[in-house]
Amino acid sequence: MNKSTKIEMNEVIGFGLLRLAMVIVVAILGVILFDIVTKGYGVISWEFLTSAPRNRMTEGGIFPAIVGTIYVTFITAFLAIPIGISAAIYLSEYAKQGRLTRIIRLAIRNLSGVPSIVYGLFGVALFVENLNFGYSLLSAGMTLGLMTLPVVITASEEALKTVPKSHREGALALGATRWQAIKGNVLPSALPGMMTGAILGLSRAAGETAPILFTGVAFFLPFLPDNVMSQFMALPYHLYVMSTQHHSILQVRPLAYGTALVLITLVLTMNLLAIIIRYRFRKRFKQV
Amino acid sequence: MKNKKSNQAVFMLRNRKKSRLRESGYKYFFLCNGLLAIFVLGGIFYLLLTNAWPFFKEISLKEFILTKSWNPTGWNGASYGILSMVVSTLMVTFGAMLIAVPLGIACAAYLAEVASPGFREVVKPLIEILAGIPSVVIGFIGIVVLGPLLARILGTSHGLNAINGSLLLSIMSLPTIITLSEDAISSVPIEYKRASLALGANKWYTLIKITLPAGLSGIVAAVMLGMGRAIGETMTVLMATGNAPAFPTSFTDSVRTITSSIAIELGEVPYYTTHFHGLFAIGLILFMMTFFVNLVSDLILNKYQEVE
Amino acid sequence: MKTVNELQTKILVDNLNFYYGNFHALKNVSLEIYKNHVTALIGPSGCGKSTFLRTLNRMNDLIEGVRVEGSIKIDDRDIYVKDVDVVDLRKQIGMVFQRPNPFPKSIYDNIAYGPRIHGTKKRADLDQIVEESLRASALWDEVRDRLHESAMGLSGGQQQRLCIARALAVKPEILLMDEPASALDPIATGRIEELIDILRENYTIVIVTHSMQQAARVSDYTAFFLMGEIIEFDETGVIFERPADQRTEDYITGRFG
Amino acid sequence: MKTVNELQTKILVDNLNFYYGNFHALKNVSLEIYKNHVTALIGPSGCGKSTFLRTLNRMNDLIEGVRVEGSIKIDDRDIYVKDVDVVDLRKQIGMVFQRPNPFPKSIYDNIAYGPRIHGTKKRADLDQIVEESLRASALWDEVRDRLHESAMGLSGGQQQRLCIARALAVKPEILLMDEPASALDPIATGRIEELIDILRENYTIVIVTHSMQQAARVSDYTAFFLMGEIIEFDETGVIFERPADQRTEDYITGRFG
Amino acid sequence: MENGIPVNFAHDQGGGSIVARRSFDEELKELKEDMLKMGSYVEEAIFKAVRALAEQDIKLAEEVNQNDERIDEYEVKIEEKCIRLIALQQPVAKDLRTIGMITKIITDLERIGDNACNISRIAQKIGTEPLVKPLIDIPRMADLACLMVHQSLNSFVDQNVELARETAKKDEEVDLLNDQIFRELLTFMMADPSTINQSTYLLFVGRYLERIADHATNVCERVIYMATGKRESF
Amino acid sequence: MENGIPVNFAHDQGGGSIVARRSFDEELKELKEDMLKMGSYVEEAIFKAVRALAEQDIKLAEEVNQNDERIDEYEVKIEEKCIRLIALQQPVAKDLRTIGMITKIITDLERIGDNACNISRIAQKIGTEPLVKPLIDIPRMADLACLMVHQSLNSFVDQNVELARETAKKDEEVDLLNDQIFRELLTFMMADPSTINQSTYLLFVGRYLERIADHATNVCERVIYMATGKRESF
Amino acid sequence: PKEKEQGLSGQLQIKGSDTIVNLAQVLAEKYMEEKPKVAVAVTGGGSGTGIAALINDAIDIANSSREIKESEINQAKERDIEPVSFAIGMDGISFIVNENNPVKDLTVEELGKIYRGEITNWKEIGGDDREITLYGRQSNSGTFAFVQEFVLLGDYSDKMMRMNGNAQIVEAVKGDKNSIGYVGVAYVKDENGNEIPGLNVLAVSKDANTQAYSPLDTESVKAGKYPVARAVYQIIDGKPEGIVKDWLEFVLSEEGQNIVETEGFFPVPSNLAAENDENLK
Ligand SMILES: Nc1ncnc2c1ncn2[C@@H]1O[C@H](COP(=O)(O)OP(=O)(O)OP(=O)(O)O)[C@@H](O)[C@H]1O
Ligand SMILES: Nc1ncnc2c1ncn2[C@@H]1O[C@H](COP(=O)(O)OP(=O)(O)OP(=O)(O)O)[C@@H](O)[C@H]1O
Ligand SMILES: [Mg+2]
Ligand SMILES: [Mg+2]
Ligand SMILES: O=P([O-])([O-])[O-]
Repeated sequence: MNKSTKIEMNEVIGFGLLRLAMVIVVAILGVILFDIVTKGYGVISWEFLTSAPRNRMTEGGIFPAIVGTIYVTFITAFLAIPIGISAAIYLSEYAKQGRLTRIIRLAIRNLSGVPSIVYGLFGVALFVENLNFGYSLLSAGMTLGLMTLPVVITASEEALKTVPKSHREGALALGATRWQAIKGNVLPSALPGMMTGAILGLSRAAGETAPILFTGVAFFLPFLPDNVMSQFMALPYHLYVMSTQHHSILQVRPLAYGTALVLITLVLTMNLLAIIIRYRFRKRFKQV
Repeated sequence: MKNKKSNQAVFMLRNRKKSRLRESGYKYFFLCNGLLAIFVLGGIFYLLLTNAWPFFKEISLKEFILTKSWNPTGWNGASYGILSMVVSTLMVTFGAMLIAVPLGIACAAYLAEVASPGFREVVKPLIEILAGIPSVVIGFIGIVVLGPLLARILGTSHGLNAINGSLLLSIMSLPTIITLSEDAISSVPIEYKRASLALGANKWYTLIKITLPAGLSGIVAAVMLGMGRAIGETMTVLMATGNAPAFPTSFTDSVRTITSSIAIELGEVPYYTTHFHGLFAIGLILFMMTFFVNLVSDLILNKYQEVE
Repeated sequence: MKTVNELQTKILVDNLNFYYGNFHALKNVSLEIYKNHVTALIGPSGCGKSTFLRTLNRMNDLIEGVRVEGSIKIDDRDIYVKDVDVVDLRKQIGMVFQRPNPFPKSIYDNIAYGPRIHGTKKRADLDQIVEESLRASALWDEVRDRLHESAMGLSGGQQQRLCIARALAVKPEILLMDEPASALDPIATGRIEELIDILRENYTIVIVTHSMQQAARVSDYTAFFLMGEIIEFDETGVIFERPADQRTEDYITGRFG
Repeated sequence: MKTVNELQTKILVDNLNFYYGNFHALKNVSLEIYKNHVTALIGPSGCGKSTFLRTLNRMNDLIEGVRVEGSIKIDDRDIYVKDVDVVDLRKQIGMVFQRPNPFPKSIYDNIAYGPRIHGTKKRADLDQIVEESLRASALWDEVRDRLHESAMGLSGGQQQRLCIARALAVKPEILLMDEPASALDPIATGRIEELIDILRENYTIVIVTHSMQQAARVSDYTAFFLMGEIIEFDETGVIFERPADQRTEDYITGRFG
Repeated sequence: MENGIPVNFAHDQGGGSIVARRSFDEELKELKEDMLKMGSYVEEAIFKAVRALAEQDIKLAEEVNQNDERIDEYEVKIEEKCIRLIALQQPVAKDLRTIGMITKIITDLERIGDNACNISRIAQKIGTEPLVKPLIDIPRMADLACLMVHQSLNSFVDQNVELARETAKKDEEVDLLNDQIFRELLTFMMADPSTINQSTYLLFVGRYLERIADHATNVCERVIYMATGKRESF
Repeated sequence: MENGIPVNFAHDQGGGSIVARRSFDEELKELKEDMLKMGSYVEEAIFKAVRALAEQDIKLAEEVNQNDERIDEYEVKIEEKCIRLIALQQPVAKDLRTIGMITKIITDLERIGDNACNISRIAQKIGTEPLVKPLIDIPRMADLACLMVHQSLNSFVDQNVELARETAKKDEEVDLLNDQIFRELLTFMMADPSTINQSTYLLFVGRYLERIADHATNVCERVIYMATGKRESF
Repeated sequence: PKEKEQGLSGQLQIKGSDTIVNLAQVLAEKYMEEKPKVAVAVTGGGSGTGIAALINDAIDIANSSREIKESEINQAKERDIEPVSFAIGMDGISFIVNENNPVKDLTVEELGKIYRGEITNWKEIGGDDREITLYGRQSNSGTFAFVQEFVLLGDYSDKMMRMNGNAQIVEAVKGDKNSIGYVGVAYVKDENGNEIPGLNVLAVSKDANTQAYSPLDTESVKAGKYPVARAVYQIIDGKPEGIVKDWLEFVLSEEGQNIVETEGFFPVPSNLAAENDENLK
């Protein structure tokens, strides 16, 4: 009996520690969100969201930054999603076990681990310089696109993998060609999963600063970018500027908080969307 | 019957070259997209290397690696040594891991083993939210909240130092560690746990002796990936570590990591100067460091999947 | 077991060798499969039953590094010569898998899938095919009122019959079944077996099974595989009661190894 | 089937009711389980067999929102009163699961796990327990030379016997088995059944099975569950050949539903 | 049909779903039918054998002999079917008892057939040699035995315990008749030793018929046991 | 042992692993043993019945009658075991044939037992009434029949086709003896009608012994069929 | 004719000095009010960044808080870029300490020693016994370069924290009792030209023998008495034309120079103004 009470004690203490860890993490998140929301909330207004910064950026809003972020995310999406999904289809549906496939996979996994600043370097070297896109939406979007690519590929492949092999075999055994089997039986089931991954990747891209730092983002633009070769403002960079470089940081700190709130709202909305899609997707598969 | 005969073995008679051609067309299209990944990685490596090459023609590798100070605008001539920033990077990362690993694994274990399904359903998305918070925001918090707080706690005059960086990086890498470890722990077959419980072991014992060891390789891989993320993180450290290029001697020192050095200096350099190429050289070092970490975690994960 | 006056050879396998890379999975397999009969393939796990089955509709083509030697003739035509259209071949040879694998579509769409990819577009035609196939697989009455509900909502046994219906919908002449009932409970298994009994009148059926009892219940002929070779091929009754080869005897009486 | 002169009651279940939340999973179940006999639980899927089995070692405690009413007495002691030590209870009652679930450790460590957590630390003692358990589960000769290799390298049947050995290592009096052979091939199943036959001499065994044949092969007594109730409990021979209840008859003859 | 899915719709006509174990039930039914068929052959054999004896119809007797082979074959066939069915379908409970019963009943039937055959052999042995007396009791016994065989099988098929009891009770009557025949023939033999040969034969006939009735009684007893679980002795 | 794992090590002594289907093989062996036991009872019954007849030992005859029940029970028991074994273990091929054979052999044995019993009943009926002649051929026949029964079973157990053939051939001998007895008794009866009663009984005895030999022959034929797949007729 | 009224249209990319990024932005806001069809993009990053971008031909105008270096001119020429500098105002680099720091003035030499890391404690220069924390800018900063060139004459201590902008230094110094930092004068003044609370702006003297002046003292700066004053520039490629010219004219106009002054800087001194006029033609 003694012994078993001892065992119980270690259970109580151990689980207590685990619970504590959980509390800490949730608290961290809570503190961050609380801080940003409470301090940023007051700033948010229609004007803040829809007008350009004024008066040394101490007044006005962050409209160009919001739009810039959305634009650059779109370019990212245009690059990363089709290529990412196609590559995932190759890997999951066509690739044969072999050195090439192994190398591709290795490349993808390593790409996803490459630091964002290195993508920035790469973007400078490739898009800004070699391809002469200059400081532009295009350079920044492409850089982010490449950074997002491995996320989209991995998530899409994961989604493709959840489609049972039997769906493919079933179709092939009925005399479907491979593409017919993929198009008709694999993609529809995998699409929500792919979307989830893509959105998560994009949300990460939308929040990134380092890769756009040298590829196209501007400190202050009173106008919206009108083509892909324009510079642009972006929320994360704006926040960076507002919190480190502005003339009077304290004065614009509320605006910085407001920007942070808008940024995380944007990013978290995308996350939430992804989570919802995934949830419904899972539920559908659970029925199976 | 005759009719039937003529129907037989139709597969012989038709020869759908066209459709076959189309099929292989699809295949090669997708292949090209797959190959792109190699090109991008290769491209990154290639561009880093070619842009770093002129630098190495001027600065010897030995000098590059063993010199402490990185001062391209030095009064008495430039010095290009990455030792301080590499050590700073490792220090901040190590500090981050020191916090994030126990915390992350504990949370993962809690989520996987203790938490009620309802709690889990709520908290897992929350963790993903944490992962989704952009690094500038974390850096911002580091400046405005954590820095002053640390200064007060540590009694130092300011809070922009390695500890701040470590704490923020641990927050950045926690979601990775938690989610992946949780996956690893959850994917330990429930049968193991049942068996242990049925043998009269309590839940704690089961967790420590059965579940965690069984999920170990997944957890290690999760930690490695979290570490990769910490090493490569830019904005947070740029904003919150103080950026003093001195060789760090303690956690309360301000430090400048590889990533912040690149982020700071890339903007200022005229292109195609030694300094410019030098930045690519440290980019290359960073790339290789993360590449190594990722490779290791990859190997672990692969092995782990094999066992499964 | 039916005694049949006239046996027509539907599939003629001659000296077939199959390799997975260096692994010699089928060794000199020769076999005749008779039209409108059920041929069972039995043998211990890993002996090559599934491999053999998949050589018949060239599903093995999908695996890398495999090699086929020898010939398989269906209706006297070799299916391994160069210009065979595999897609058409597979159309002619239906396949049913171990686990029921309906597509996550409606019951109707599951069955219409095959005809659609092969060019049947008209709704009326499809309707007819769907009904016929479901009737043929003895599922019509159970699902007639829910054709447009998801096939995933069916029970395991119903799903398997749906898969059979799906195979029938492209009007094959041969049905290959790889342990079609192994994932099912005894009652559902019974229904599948009855269905096979009905289908044998119009189709040539090859079925892999792990159970000699099942082979005996449903098949006319049985081939016993061991380590990639056919050890014995005979009428099922003979294999069941007085197999000629001691290894067959040992295997079916459970004294193997 | 052995006719036994004197039946000793090992487990006495009296008017047991079990709820998963609002779902009434076991309804007024009363049953005696006799010492050194094998009692089989049969019944259609979802009828509550596993639930019942898990009430016996309180594994259900791990599920949230469950409720137990009634009493279960093992050796005349109620296991559902407050101060029962669940750990000791589970030690006394070994459990074997449907799928073989050895820990991903060595064979030796698998078996030593239970004794270790219960305080046996000395190597010599552990060695002895490991050998005894492996002998008892008829696995010793097959694994004696590879005790320190991973248990995952064993075949399915061997793994299941290892799980039995693992359960035996903590010296239980009762063995609960939830479909212990359903994941195994017929030959491995046969061995498990033989093992049960040997173990019945020293243990009280309760086994869940889906197959009336298996129940008849291994058990002395059989309880037939239906929708959470015990419809019939009797000697296995009686249930097998002349069940009293029409529902039992319908179920075991496969005419259920 | 050329374009349609070739299929046998027979089982579909009921409109309902296939019932579970359809094929097993069908095979069981077939088995019972075989048994009834065998029963009818056996009845026919008794009837014909006794007629051959009474009408001194050697050809008919010959026919009975030949038909006995058919009965034997039937027994073998049914028994094999039973074993096969048990081995393949693993029947339990009532199904198993039914098949077990059938294996026993056919043994009885076969023995009845043997006895009929024995009678017909005697008819052959007696040949056209004039009968010591016109046969009255023996045909009566034969009719009774036939009836018993028939009814016992019906009681099995219909699971009719009452009928089985009733039938079994007839055995006494048969026994009485046999005793009567025995005594009568003994008297004959004593009175006229030249009839001994034939009388002995007839004695055997009585004995055979009595055995037939015994076997029918066996069947009845089994039916009763199967239905009630109790062994009643008649 | 108090501290050890309670276990029966018996099966472990071989040192090897358990062979597959050990329990089935054991049950099959048990079944064969039961059958041999039944055979030995049957032999005993024949032997005793004939002795009771020859020595006019009514008590012995009574014993045979009583033992017949035991034989009948044995038959029921073995048959049930067979069916059970088939239903539970789903034997195929040789195992199935063996069990099928056993179900048939025990039928033969039971009928042999019945015949022995019939003989003992006759012994009872004759009682102490002096025998018309000392019995010589009948015991000889009985010995022969006994031997045949014994050998037929052995031939089955050992799967010895030669023995089976040899045994089956003895049937002729028995038949000859029976004919001889028949003729002899007929002569007796004709010569002295007062012996008719007893002679008739003895006639039946001959007939019964002949049947016994027939059944033994049946067994042999089956052994041969099982081993060779060919039906030989003796 | 309408077009003429509305004036020019097009884009102007300005990048560089963090010190004057806010000034440039205000100028741009005002300019765009007058020329609504012109879009002016302003980006900070530091003088070096701006000049680099100009050299890389990525922008129209580089802001710089220092003179363009010889080496940069050479690099530019290699790429067919002809840098032309316009001084658009004066800045007094302000050395700041926490408000609680008793130290009020320092010589240039002392500042040099502090920033070279040779003086590490405030007590060495008459303050409390506290270790000095150094705040400075990053190497892309013109201020960084200017201070190095005119104050340090050597390397910065590697203990100096390289902050990302002037404002960040201001914030840091406010919160750090041990600190010293340097920023453009505009960053230590509020709208009304008063010293912002929380910090002390040090008066700086040329050497121990001369008087120390505060950069807040407009007159002395204008008079060239403040030792660490400098001009701030906008640098363009080649002769000014079109929008660039129009922009520069606006900046150097009275209106422009007023803005320069309200933003905390000082107007262009006359000697430099003449140079500007020269270049504008
Ligand atoms: N894709 C493959 N690559 C290499 N070897 C394979 C592959 N598929 C099967 N094999 C091997 O070929 C042999 C035959 O496999 P196959 O699947 O045909 O066996 P099987 O008789 O169907 O067994 P089971 O009853 O377990 O399904 C096995 O030894 C297997 O390991
Ligand atoms: N954790 C649970 N929560 C709610 N309901 C449950 C839970 N576990 C089981 N049930 C329900 O209780 C009933 C009995 O389940 P149980 O697992 O005991 O059935 P079973 O007889 O073992 O079935 P099977 O043969 O499929 O294993 C089922 O209706 C099941 O859905
Ligand atoms: Mg297979
Ligand atoms: Mg269960
Ligand atoms: O930002 P700077 O003015 O110091 O270049």
